[in-house]
Amino acid sequence: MAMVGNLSNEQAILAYTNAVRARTLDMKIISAQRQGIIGFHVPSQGQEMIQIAISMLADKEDLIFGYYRDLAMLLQRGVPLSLIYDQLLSNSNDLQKGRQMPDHFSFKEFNFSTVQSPVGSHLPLTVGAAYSMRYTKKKGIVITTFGDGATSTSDFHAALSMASVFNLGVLFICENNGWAISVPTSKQTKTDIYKKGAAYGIPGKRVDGNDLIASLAGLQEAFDYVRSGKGAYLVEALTYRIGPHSTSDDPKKYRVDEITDGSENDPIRRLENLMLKMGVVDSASIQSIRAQAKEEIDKTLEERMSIPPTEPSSIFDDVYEKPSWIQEEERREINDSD
Amino acid sequence: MAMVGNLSNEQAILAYTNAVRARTLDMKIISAQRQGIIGFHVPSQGQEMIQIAISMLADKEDLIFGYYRDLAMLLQRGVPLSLIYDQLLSNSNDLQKGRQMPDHFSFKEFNFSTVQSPVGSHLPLTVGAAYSMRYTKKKGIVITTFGDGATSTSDFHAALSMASVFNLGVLFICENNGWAISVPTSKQTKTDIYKKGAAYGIPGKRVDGNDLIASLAGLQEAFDYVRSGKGAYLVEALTYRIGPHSTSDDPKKYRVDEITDGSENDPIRRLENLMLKMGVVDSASIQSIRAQAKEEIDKTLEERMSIPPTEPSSIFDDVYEKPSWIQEEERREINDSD
Amino acid sequence: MTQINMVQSLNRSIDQLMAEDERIVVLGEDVGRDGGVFRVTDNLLNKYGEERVLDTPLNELAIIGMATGMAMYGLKPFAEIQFQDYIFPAFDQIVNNIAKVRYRTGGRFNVPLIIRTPYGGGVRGGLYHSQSGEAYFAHTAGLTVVTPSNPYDAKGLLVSAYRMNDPVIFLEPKRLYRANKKEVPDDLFEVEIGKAAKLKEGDDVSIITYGSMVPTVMSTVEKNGVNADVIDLRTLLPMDVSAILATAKKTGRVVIVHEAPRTLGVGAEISALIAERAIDSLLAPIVRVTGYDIPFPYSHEEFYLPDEKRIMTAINRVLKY
Amino acid sequence: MTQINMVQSLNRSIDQLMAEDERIVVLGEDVGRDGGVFRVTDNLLNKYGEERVLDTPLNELAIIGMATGMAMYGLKPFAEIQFQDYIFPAFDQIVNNIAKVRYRTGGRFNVPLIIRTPYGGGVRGGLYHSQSGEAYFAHTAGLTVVTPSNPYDAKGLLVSAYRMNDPVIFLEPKRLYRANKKEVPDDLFEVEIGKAAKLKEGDDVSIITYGSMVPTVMSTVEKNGVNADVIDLRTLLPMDVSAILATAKKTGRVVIVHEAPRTLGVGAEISALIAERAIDSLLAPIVRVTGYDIPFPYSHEEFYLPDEKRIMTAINRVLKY
Ligand SMILES: Cc1ncc(C[n+]2csc(CCOP(=O)(O)OP(=O)(O)O)c2C)c(N)n1
Ligand SMILES: Cc1ncc(C[n+]2csc(CCOP(=O)(O)OP(=O)(O)O)c2C)c(N)n1
Ligand SMILES: [Mg+2]
Ligand SMILES: [Mg+2]
Repeated sequence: MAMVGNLSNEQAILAYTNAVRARTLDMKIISAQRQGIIGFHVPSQGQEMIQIAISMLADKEDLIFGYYRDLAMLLQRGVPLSLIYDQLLSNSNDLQKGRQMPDHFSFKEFNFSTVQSPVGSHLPLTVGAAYSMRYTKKKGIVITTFGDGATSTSDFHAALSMASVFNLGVLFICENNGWAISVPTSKQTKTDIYKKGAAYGIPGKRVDGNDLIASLAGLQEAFDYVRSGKGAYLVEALTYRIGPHSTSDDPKKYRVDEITDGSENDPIRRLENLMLKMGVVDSASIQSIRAQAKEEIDKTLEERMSIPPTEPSSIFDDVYEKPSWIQEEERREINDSD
Repeated sequence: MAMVGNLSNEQAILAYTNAVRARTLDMKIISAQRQGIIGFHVPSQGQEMIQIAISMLADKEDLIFGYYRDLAMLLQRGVPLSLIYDQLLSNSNDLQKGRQMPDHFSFKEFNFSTVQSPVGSHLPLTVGAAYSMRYTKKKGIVITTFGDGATSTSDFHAALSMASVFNLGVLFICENNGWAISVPTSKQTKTDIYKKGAAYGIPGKRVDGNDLIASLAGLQEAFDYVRSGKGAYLVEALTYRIGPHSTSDDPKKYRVDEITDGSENDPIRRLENLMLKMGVVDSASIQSIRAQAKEEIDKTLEERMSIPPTEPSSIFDDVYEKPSWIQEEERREINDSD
Repeated sequence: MTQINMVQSLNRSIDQLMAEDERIVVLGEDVGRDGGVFRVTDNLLNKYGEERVLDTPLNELAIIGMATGMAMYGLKPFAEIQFQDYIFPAFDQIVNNIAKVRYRTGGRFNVPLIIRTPYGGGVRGGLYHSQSGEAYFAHTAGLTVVTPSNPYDAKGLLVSAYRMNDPVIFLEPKRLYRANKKEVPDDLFEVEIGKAAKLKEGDDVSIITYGSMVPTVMSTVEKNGVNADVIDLRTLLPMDVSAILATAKKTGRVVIVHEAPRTLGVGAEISALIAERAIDSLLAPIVRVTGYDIPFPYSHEEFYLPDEKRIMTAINRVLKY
Repeated sequence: MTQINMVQSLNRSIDQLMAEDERIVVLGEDVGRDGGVFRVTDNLLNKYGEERVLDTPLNELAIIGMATGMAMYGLKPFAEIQFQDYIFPAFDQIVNNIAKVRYRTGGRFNVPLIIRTPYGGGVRGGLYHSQSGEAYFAHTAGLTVVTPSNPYDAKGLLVSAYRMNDPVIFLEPKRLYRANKKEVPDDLFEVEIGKAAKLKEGDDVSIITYGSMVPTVMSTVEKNGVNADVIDLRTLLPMDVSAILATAKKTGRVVIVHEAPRTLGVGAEISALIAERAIDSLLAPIVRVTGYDIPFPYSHEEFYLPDEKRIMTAINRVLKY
């Protein structure tokens, strides 16, 4: 039986479960950060629904260029919690060998590209990837996410311009969470973000990114458009950053919170209420989903914390395929000093 | 008596005269370039009408950030031919001391800022200048011109974004001449250039830049809008680059000319025909305007050619207000080697 | 006169200058309400209003380009780039406009602009919050590049930068923002641009450094009782060649310390100046102790950053040579 | 085997490689119909079609960013930047993405991309068509930087760059594009990246140079009968330190010649490497003959560019020392 539209009960429960897992994980990371176990974090709280909707609609072969705040998207896409922790802890099991700050993920096997810090700078890469996929006749489209602040960058302009001129299948999704650190969207731009495609002949649409059902419905149209080969599409998902910008940020300096964790307008709470109303779940199963999430998240961190860090001398690897004499010489300096 | 609308006969004749002067000058520069008298040239042929219209509507206190192809605009604004030649010849009378390639003008006294080669890179400066004018309560608006190619640059995006967010009085005018060297506008962008303001909430308008009357009428609206303090405005003036991109370019590699010098669709010829039809001029006065232009342009070049070049050691000036020890030392090297 | 840290010193200096000179506007990401992510512009918005303290959209090219236009037309902008790692989107404006406007207009226009930006590692910021890119700027004629190593110089250099009529890249070693306090006079005073500081007189070896590495160098020589001449360059373009040559000639043994990667780091120019002008005084190789030629790693940054041990190894090497 | 100039050599090499490897796509401004403003990509559009030869909009960030995405996902892009002076809008992509993708992903992604761009003066191009920006790239770990000085090396280095799985900045000295012809084998061959060429054996002085200055250095030593060791670096990152040290140790007198400004130009690193590793062999100061520390002027570029006279003055200075 479908909960709403095409959404089956199982799908809804899975989405809800992953949203809860993401929220619980996020909280856990923040407390681990406070204890010095994890170095830094960019919370994803509040943005779970649009992220989960994206993962629900994306095929395996679709290539996702996410950004640093896409935790829920990764969980829904099936990335194991352990791998996520390994990156956050930058231990020796981290696929990226501890090279990046927490939340800068890359999961090649899940067709999730690579996150970097400079805002927007992944966007021009998406059009190149889309070009490559078309050229090599690979299945799938390219999907990319970014914040409202990112729409001001030159990279955003460059990417939309190229996608349009070369008619590339890139689905641009702005997670407009209202803020770029302390700068509200109203100071970032004087126009609606979904209308920015007009400068390139790229159609756009706004969706309520805090509502799973609305996100799915709105995104479906965008996915269909891009999949049909018509070209790029720009979605603006209205959402809200519940937490601080990062663990280094103090939002009290610049705003009054509009949505808080667990409040009636919290997107997870909204889905929960809907599911309860529709009788898809009862409060016991909600309790159990939450408890299971907590247990998994606590236990897995415990477990991953025992994995040792990388070797210091590994910092000289991967600058090039083969280190030059410079890296080799510098590596010897570290080794000699041991 | 007005020729058309508000345009008096005198104004029309002056505009025509300056268009003819610009065209004649352009031809002269090309032949001087072939003879090695002038190093390089970016012809303005075909784009005279929109440029002249801009200068007719711009007040003295309006600040113009032009680009490298705005010869007719400068003549109409009243810049003396001699100063223009001095720059083209980079002689010791050149206000910029021979530092830039030909056509990279700066005429502070005429509120014409400074032209540089990197396409579009003047655009972000215009919003800063507009900010400064508002802040210091100076009269006037900022007007800037650029090519169709420039609308793809990151600088264009940055400038429109800032102009919009800070509500700055910048009139952006794209001289869409159909080509960016060998790349036709259709490959530059899939949308109409005047619509690109939509991404920033900046209104836009297309004008026939090859028709003086249409240019004036279209521009008037844009000037009024910006002067009223409502913010920025984007005009796309459709025009055509009659000549090659530059004296180093061979357009036969990539296009068939659509308008040629003196053809029926040549913008100067169009104005001439209109003025003849309206009885504003007769063919004798046309002849005399042309002859006078030719004489002035030939004579002035002759005259300016006798001005000596700058001193070689002057290349060390103006890197800083006061040269550092590095420039002083390097200057001595040149001086010692004399 | 109070004991303050570098953030406080910069904040007060900007405040003081803004109070004196209406032409000063501050612009950048989060410089207003938030007071800058490091709080260098704290409270300026309250004091001077939105016309003078501009929270900008997220585009460094736009910030620097707009600031350039402001500077050319009568204002004195203090632009902030949130991390030096994020200045590169504006690199074209910096290299092709800012550094060349005075030159290309024959001196008829100039760009009296200060670009402030925190740089360097030591805050566990990984590849994109730790870079030391000073060499990119110091190679660019037309720019002036300074970096203070303490709260006093921070004020003095900022005041000097403010009084220049040319663009200044003002690099703030973020690791030292709150690392120590120093007495800083309340009045405005200058630290001369282009002039190095002699932090310690010594005869056996010269250590030339700047910015973020200064405290590490000082603690190394103090703890180990090294009889060293220690130079804090303070200005990286133009470098104080007299101070560099004088110390090289005095001791004949030179160690250069900086955090940026070695290859074509600022140390290369220091070394080349000495090899060109004081070769006969040298008693030992000129040794560079620097960051490695790799992107700045998130893990093991303590290995990346020159520390007392690496500096001491280099000192011993030239002393024993 | 035919006598061809550098433009022809590059054009044929790209053509040959494209014929062999479908992953290669060429992109840039005017590279298609126009064949590039210097004609390096002439006729490739006709031969390989619009899917493989892309005339792009005017945005260098877009060109390089798109090429990076192509390279990460299976293609082998040859991106052209029309003049090196115009590469700076893409500098963030180059420094923060291209140079760091392999590193930041622990080697799981790489960027096998070639960025070709003409550089240097001598064509009366003024500030914006003459820059020699190699030091900006050579300071950036993760990049490989090469520059050929003749048609033969142009092909060999391009083939080697093509076979690398990492990004290469391929700097083409535009002044030498058509300056001379050389026999270039028709088959594909490599010139090893990281290895300098010894152009002339000699005992009295070492001249280390590269790219655009090589012919000027050669004519200087030939005309003046200088008994010089002449090194053409060919690769600027990583530099051939063995070749540099070997020649310095052999002659004890080193002159470095390049066209870029002196301060923190590539010569600074060459000098620093010698001062660090071969100091005892030096019989004279290490002298740099370079472009000046000013924006590249339109007038008087003949004074700006190192010429035979300036090079000879430096040679005489170290010989007489
Ligand atoms: C090019 C660049 N400039 C500045 C920063 C510093 N910074 C990090 S996140 C951020 C705000 C981003 O806002 P937005 O794009 O809306 O994403 P959000 O963090 O809200 O999800 C800023 C300014 C950066 N990372 N990159
Ligand atoms: C940033 C930059 N990239 C490339 C160039 C080389 N270039 C000079 S003019 C030009 C085309 C400009 O076209 P458009 O903006 O339409 O102006 P037009 O020349 O047609 O008037 C190009 C690519 C440049 N000057 N600057
Ligand atoms: Mg946001
Ligand atoms: Mg054009």
